[in-house]
Amino acid sequence: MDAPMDLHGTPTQEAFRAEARAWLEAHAPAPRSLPSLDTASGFEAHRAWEAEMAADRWSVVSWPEEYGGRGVGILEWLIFEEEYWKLQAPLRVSQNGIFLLAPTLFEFGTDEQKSRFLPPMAAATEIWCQGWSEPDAGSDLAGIRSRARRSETEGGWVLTGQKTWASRGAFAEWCFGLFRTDPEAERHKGLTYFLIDMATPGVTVRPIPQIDGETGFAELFFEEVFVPDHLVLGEVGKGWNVAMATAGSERGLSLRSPARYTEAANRLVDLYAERFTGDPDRTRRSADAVAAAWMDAEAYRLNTLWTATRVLEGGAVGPEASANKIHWSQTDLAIHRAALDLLGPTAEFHGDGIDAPWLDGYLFALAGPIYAGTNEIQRNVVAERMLGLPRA
Amino acid sequence: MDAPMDLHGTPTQEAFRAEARAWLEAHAPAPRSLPSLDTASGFEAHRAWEAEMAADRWSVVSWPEEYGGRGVGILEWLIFEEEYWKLQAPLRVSQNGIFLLAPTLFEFGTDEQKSRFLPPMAAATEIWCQGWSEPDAGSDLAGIRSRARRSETEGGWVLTGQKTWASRGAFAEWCFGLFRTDPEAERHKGLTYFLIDMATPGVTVRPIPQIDGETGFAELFFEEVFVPDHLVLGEVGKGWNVAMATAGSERGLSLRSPARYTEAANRLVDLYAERFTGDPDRTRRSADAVAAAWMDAEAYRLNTLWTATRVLEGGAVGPEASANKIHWSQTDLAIHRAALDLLGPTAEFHGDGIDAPWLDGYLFALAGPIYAGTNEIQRNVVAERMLGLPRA
Amino acid sequence: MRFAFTDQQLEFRDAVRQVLTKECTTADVRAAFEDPGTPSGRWAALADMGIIGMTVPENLGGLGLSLIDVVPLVEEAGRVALPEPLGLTVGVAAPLLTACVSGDDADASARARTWLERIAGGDAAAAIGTHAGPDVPVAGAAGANLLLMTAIGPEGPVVHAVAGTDVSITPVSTLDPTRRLASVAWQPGTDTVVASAPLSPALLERTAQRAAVITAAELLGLAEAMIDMTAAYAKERQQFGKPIGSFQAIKHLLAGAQVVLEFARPTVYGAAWALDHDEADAGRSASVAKAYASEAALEAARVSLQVHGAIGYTWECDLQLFLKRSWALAEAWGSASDHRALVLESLLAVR
Amino acid sequence: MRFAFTDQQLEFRDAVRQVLTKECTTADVRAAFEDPGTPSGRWAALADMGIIGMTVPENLGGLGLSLIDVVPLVEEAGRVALPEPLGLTVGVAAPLLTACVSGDDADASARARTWLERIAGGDAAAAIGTHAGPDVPVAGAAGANLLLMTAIGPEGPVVHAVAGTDVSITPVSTLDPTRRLASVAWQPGTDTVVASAPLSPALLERTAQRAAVITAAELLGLAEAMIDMTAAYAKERQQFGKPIGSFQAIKHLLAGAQVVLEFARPTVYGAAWALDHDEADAGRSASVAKAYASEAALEAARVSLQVHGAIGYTWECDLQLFLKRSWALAEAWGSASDHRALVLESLLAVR
Repeated sequence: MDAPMDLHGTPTQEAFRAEARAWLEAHAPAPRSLPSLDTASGFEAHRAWEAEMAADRWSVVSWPEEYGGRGVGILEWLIFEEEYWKLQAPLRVSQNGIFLLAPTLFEFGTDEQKSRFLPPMAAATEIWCQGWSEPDAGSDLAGIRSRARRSETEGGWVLTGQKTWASRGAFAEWCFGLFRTDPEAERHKGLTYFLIDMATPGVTVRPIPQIDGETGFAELFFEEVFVPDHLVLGEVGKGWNVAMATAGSERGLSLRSPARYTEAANRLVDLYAERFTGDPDRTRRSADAVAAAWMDAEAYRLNTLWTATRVLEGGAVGPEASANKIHWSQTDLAIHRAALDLLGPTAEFHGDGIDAPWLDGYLFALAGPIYAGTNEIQRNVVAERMLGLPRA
Repeated sequence: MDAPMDLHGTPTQEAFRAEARAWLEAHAPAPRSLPSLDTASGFEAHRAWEAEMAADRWSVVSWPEEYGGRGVGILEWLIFEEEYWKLQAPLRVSQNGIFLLAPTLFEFGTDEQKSRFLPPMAAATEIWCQGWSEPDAGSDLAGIRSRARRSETEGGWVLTGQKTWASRGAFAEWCFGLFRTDPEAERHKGLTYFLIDMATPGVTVRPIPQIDGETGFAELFFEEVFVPDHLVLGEVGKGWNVAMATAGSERGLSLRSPARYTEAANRLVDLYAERFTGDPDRTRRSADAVAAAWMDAEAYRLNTLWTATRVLEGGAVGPEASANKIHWSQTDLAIHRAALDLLGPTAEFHGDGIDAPWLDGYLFALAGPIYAGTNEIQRNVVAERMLGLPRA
Repeated sequence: MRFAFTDQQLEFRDAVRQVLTKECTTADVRAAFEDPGTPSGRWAALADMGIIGMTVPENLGGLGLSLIDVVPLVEEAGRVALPEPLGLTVGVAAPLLTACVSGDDADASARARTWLERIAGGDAAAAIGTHAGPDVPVAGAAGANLLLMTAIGPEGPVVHAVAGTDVSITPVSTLDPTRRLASVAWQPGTDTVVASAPLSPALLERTAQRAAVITAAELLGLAEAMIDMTAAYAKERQQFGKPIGSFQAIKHLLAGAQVVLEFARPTVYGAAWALDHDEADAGRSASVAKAYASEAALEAARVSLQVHGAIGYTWECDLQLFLKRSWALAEAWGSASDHRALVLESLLAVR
Repeated sequence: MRFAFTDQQLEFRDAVRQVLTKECTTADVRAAFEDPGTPSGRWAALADMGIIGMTVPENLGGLGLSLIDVVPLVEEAGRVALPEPLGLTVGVAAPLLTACVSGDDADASARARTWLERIAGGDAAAAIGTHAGPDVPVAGAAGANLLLMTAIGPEGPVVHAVAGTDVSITPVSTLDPTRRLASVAWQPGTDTVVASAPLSPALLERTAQRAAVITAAELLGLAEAMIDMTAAYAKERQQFGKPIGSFQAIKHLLAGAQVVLEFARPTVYGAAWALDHDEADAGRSASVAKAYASEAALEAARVSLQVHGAIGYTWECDLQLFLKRSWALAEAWGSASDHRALVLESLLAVR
């Protein structure tokens, strides 16, 4: 690779940025103007926003045009995200589909599966939730007990079991998840990756009220739920590999775009500047924490560019995805903790007040070291797979 | 216990404080005026200082008068330490003897052993080193392999093996240590606590140069070293319990007196004040860390008083000794890290320069989370014995 | 020198623990979360024990006790996340009113006495707004029937004791609804003055210090409760075929939180004693206590949520009750960094 | 947009690694620790490869390369704890002299050329004292044959290139003797001026930024070396019947250090690129890089010592060579907190 290092966008990239910015400035809802996507009305409001994006092909820019994208690369996706977050545009209600399932579909899906599922996912007419965790399989994901029994006569599988912590599970149309198709096989083996229509008889959803009272996630109960063969993703019995291949190669890069933290970090500096005018002595105490949090976001941005370049040039993302997860979750916490420190007595304000979004953001950030594999598990991965330390 | 809380010294205690202060002011060497106790000449200079203290019965104030003390209680010992450290008087070259071995001797020693060993220990004419760790028994102390073979004919034991990390082992006259007297017994069992004259034939000492080039500790080699029966401390085969009983009840309290950290924390605030005058903007950045470190020392002081009162009223020190170890070692690091941050480019100065003692202190502080049981081991103890979490 | 509670203080604490364990279960706290106005027998039960009036002078129907007597009871209140303003009423409002009694103005003095008698009778739950500017919300204002407020007179701040019925409040939404934060609109009148001559700034400062120490004590209890419930969960929850509490990462998270808590505790007791005895460094001790206790509770909260995992993030899990109170109280009456700044300022002042 | 090294840059790095692995073993570094003046073939070997002159303009015998080309090589120097001032000579001194060449004063320009030719010939090892006041010791001064110093003239700072033989030095004892810190006494004369008109403060600031990035790169290498040697030790050292690296506490210590290092690395590369291209935020990027790399090295040092245990505290253990260099460089050219303050200042300036 002989092109020299260049952190500027090419003219084409900058033209793309300008086009995205113009469209977003014309269309994006004002910051925090939509109700929370963890409420029924907010879910639909967010769906409508994403449909609007999709109509002009801005919902999944890096996908091929045939599926609703613009066929641009990962760097352009990062540029789009920068413009998106600069405007504090809404959280993506279809994030589980477009960021987690879609890369897997692209890698393992049949042409029929891609044609069937990607366009409505891009258009937000079908929203997906994730069916990984179970009450007894959290950090120990390989401990999955939900099972799928073969039905040759019907040409498919009959699913039974329980999934939990399905974000937006209370409202989603489809679910992707792992079920045990070979009850004899041990742990990681004998699992299969299914795509499940939530309207299938036998699926019951129990919303779980979150710590803030909203129903951000749900328990899903499966009682003799029939799933036809064509809704198996990848090979039967290889579900673990299907799920993990994508986790390793793409998830670390696409789950949390750096622009999100860059935006929050810049708002933190704004907050500092604003408070400093009122009370320089008190604010000055937070200076180090504010700078450190901003730098964490900046390092995440640079590291993502670094990784993206490597991926574009044929490299793979391995256990660095775990380092990534640890870093962005800590960054998010550092940003919000610093903000609450700046707010002081108004930090506890909740609801619609001007200071309230920082507390909401803190609550969300606190979940970061837990979901998508706890940071304890990620540290094990870093130690074992990056540094070669022995398993226990 | 119906006496109300009272953090002031009684008139008797304050009189004791005044007497101690007066003596120390008249006699104590100026701060850092003695060469390092990890050098041969420094060792002897420190010995001379302690002999001077002993001559006026100030070396071990809490011991009974018959052994060279003043028979005062633990609170008075804390008062003495406060006055001692306020003057930045020298580190105690006999610390392993007076703080680690002596409590064990008081609890398990025969009258003969006490009469034989305590007075010269108090007078610093006999200085002790510790023989716990072995090359393969560090954190896993119960993995001790050095052994003692019974010799009925001679009426004693024949010791063979290797000990390491014996602080001041290069210069000490005596050594206390654990040896395996029952090779069949497992791990914690079958160990015996010996008192060993370093002049006994078969003892070889190899000084270990420390990171700073000084010979702070030594490896001890034992080849068929004869130790008579009257130099066994406690019961044969009960060495682990003898060693640990004291570790649990006293060590947490007496190994590191709070006054030492209070003094360092106050010097840190002095350094801050001095630098602030020169460069308020730069210094202000360290304010939070300086305050936090000072508070850590203050909390340690209060917690020690709290524990001392409990012990005086018949209570015991259990696994809190481990919490204590974690806290003081972190406190020491926090103080010195904050100081080096204040110094900036002169932090690396070594030797006799005015800023150099902070770097020396930092080096010493870095060892804190390692010696006397690593902080990882101590956290296991806190989790298992204070919070009841299951062993792995 | 003796740094320990008396047997009497410990018996009192144990009695309060017994009552609160019965009267303030997590289901009760949850009910208060759903509706902070839910009536309960808790306040009356504590009043019956003499707790509410414990710091009121004996001649006004109280027990004439001190902050150091209150602190262990407030710790118990924290352990059960008691929704009522026990600490602020007993540890802050009553002592402030007691100081007002000795003023020169007989009317003001009489008013202070009357309020103290009502507190002793268990009839007044206080909110402290003495340090709040006109637009700053006051914690507990929405439920209080006694609000202590200051108005700036020509000679300085004058303290008023205002009945809950005489103020107009605008509630502020907070994460923990039992905080009952509200902006308070009120009209200073001659009939609410409890200290007609302006109180010395030192006394108001002392009030803030008492509030800091009381809040610190509550944070100790909250931290202990979170660590306890998390250790219990870690013993029970199985992953990879064993309790998660047997993993070293989980052990070390909890051990770290426990160590901070252990060292926070004596700083709070020491500060209460120092305030009771007007020690020269009492204000600094109060700041050390609040800073340490805030850090202890924030660390316990962080670790507890992390060890619970997703479960801890649900409304169903009792942990949320303690988390939310901890996050609020960690910032109330000065955050950890506010108080560290005060500590350093005070250390430099004597140099 | 492309954020990666070129194949050529990587090949150069690999070649340097190969040479340094052979020419700069820990035994060699140890020898330099014992006597920092110990002659070695390392500098000559690097000069033979063209490394020493790589940033000297091509018409003066160099390769005309940029900071981004130097950074990966300085990282390699950090990995082996190279005692010589490779980074400061190649990444800081040569670019500063190159800037002087284009000045109006032909004599000064000629002097700068001469020094650049000497650097290209491998004949000059530089120390940078441009930011040191008269009493502030300069790193590397004791071994340098070229010292870049500033004297304040009537119009501002003027840069002098002084031969090692023309200064009088007073060594300062530091923990890492290869730092060769010394106070420098010298006489500014017309024959040492390399920029007769005062250099713009911006160029001196840029020099400090280059030094910060070069030092950051060295810290990356040091951190990586410490983590690697500690992971190797943790695999081998047995306690409780298994390698200590299988304990979660040890894993998580090392994983934490590794994560900081991973994220420090691109900040250093990004800053080097920004300086090369005179980006508007280049100074801020340099500060981000130095702050991050300092933290990464300090954390790697702390964790490495903790995992090694007592062994790491001995003179015999090679870890000490890396610890001491890390502690020194973490503070050199601005500590982490110095640079965080600069970052915030720069962020606020554009608001």
